[in-house]
Amino acid sequence: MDEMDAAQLAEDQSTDSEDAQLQAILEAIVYITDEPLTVQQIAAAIEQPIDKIKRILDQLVEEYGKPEHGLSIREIAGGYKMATKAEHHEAVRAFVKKLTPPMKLSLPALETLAVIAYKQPVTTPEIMEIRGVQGAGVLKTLLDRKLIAEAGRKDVVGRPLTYKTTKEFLVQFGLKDLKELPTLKEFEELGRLELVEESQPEPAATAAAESPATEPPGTDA
Amino acid sequence: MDEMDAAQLAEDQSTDSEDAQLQAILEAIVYITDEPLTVQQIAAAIEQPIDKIKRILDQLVEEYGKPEHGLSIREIAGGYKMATKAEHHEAVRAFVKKLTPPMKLSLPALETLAVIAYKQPVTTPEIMEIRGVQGAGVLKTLLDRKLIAEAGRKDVVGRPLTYKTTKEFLVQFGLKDLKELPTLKEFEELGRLELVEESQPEPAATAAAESPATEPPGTDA
Amino acid sequence: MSSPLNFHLEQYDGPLDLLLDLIRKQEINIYDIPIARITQQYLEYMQKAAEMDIELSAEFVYMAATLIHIKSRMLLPRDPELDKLLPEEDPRQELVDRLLEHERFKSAAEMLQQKRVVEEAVWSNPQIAQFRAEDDDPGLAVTLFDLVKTFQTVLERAKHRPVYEIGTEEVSVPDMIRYLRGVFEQDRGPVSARDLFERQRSRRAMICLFLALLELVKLQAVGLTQQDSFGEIGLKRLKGFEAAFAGGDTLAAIEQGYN
Repeated sequence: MDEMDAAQLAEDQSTDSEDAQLQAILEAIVYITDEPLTVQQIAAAIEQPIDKIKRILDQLVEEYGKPEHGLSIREIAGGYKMATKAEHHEAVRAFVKKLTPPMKLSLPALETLAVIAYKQPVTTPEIMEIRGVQGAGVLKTLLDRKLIAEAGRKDVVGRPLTYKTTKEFLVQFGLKDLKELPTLKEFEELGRLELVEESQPEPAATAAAESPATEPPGTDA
Repeated sequence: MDEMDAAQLAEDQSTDSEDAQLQAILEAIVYITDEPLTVQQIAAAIEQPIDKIKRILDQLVEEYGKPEHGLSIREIAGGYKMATKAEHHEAVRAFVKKLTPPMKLSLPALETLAVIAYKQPVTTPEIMEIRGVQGAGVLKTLLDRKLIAEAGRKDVVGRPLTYKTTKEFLVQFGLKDLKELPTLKEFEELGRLELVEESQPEPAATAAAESPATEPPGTDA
Repeated sequence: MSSPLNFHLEQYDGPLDLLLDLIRKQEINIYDIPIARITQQYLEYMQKAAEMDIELSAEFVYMAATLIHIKSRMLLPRDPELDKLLPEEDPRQELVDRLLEHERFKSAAEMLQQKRVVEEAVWSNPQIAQFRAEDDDPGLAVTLFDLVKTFQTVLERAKHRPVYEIGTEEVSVPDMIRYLRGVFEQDRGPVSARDLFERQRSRRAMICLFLALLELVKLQAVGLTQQDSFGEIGLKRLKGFEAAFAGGDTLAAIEQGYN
């Protein structure tokens, strides 16, 4: 009995220390990489079973989620990425040296991006139809920033180009995948609720169109 | 007695959560800076007493010293700095090596590839003529990556070799066939629409792609 | 005046934006739009914009026509018997659907903006550079769009390339020798002499190129070829090419000669 326990204990300990070792390596890997890496990529590169990697990465995500951590490991664009937590932005900003200028997008650009995100692959005329304005506008800006990409031609008259969102889009907007976006129906319900509940004459949707885009906190440093 | 304990406990808890908050901020700060930061620098920036900062930083150093962490916070040159632990360097390096890099091309290589894609089959002198630069060194890079291939000789003086894009080229750019390549007209259309839509200039995201390549004399190979 | 937009004239991204704003500001039930009132307000906006010299795009005019059309259809009496057989769709229905669709995407855009605000407060500090081999070329991550854009840039550059401009750049004969050396290291030739000269950006560069060519011909590093009289002159690498550049002496000597 005692012997069995001891053996079990020894095995547990060796598994534990192996896990700790693997966790340390995964932490280091997530720390150094610039692009979110998928579990598959990591598992293949360090030759470990996918489910084991997934389990330990999830442990890391949970651990860093605790309030005593100022860093977080997040699932973004189908992979894992380390970054500072948004709630500490004021303290952190003072120390950010290589400040990449924040990506400023106008409301028309965001609208176009939203249409592409929800309707992809989508053609220029389809985008114009929804937005109600001529000019696919801002497509070039979105392409330049690699938020969207060409997605082949559509098999209709004129064979127009279609567009889709990219991995960079997911990264820039902190999305795990496209499924994480609320459905369009949810927006509709939101609109209806506002119509019923809101007593002020300005629902949120129109308010945003009037006021210049709110200054995001990351611009003045 | 009970009351005192409760008061003590409440105080402890509030200190604990304050400490956790401060620890999180310090973790984020140490992570984000590349130069080792001194306790004085940090204390001044976030307006906290030096000895408190020092105590919590030491806790962080100890915490990250545990074997389950692949990162460490170390005191270097009178300051604190986060880095990967030396014992995992081999594993991390091996990992980075195995990462399949996304298709990346230098600007000269991209220019040459663009000319070949749109003008194929095309000779070296023709490519140089269009690009306005000497040097066909990047052809080798493109050939090595199997993005282009030789396409027979042209029936002019010297019978120069011509080049064309390959199947791998189509795969890399997600094209079904060459007819899917956006035409220059479509591209210009985008630019034109852009002018109508977006009146305020936005900072370019991919500066590298826009800056002109170096002109002769000198080769870009 | 009945328009809620009297006091300040706002800029709208399109007619749908303007309509939505009119409807939402007045808490109008979007499923039962008082089309006459809205049409009047819409036209007032257009009028005001014209007075203030604000240019409205063609879609605003088209939408005005649509509104007027809907309004007139609603005024026309319908045959009650026909309605029983073939109930007509509310003339406003299509517009309402478009407005709702547009509004959904406006909300989606707002949601995206909120997500950006959060991401802008988050920083990452990847250290991968320390683990990459030094000879790895970081290069550009390339998309199809980059390819078109690059080609466009190359063509633009070719268009604007000044051929006979007198540059202020200080090109020297040794510079041109180095330039030619680069050319013939890539390509044994023949290279068109005319092409080489046309590529130069200044008179000075052309003269230096000419002198550099003479030097190389003298050293038997490069030879001149001509297929027929008055034909194109070609430049070709000769056997003496390697020898001419073997030591640094040749260049140094020429450099001295021209100083």
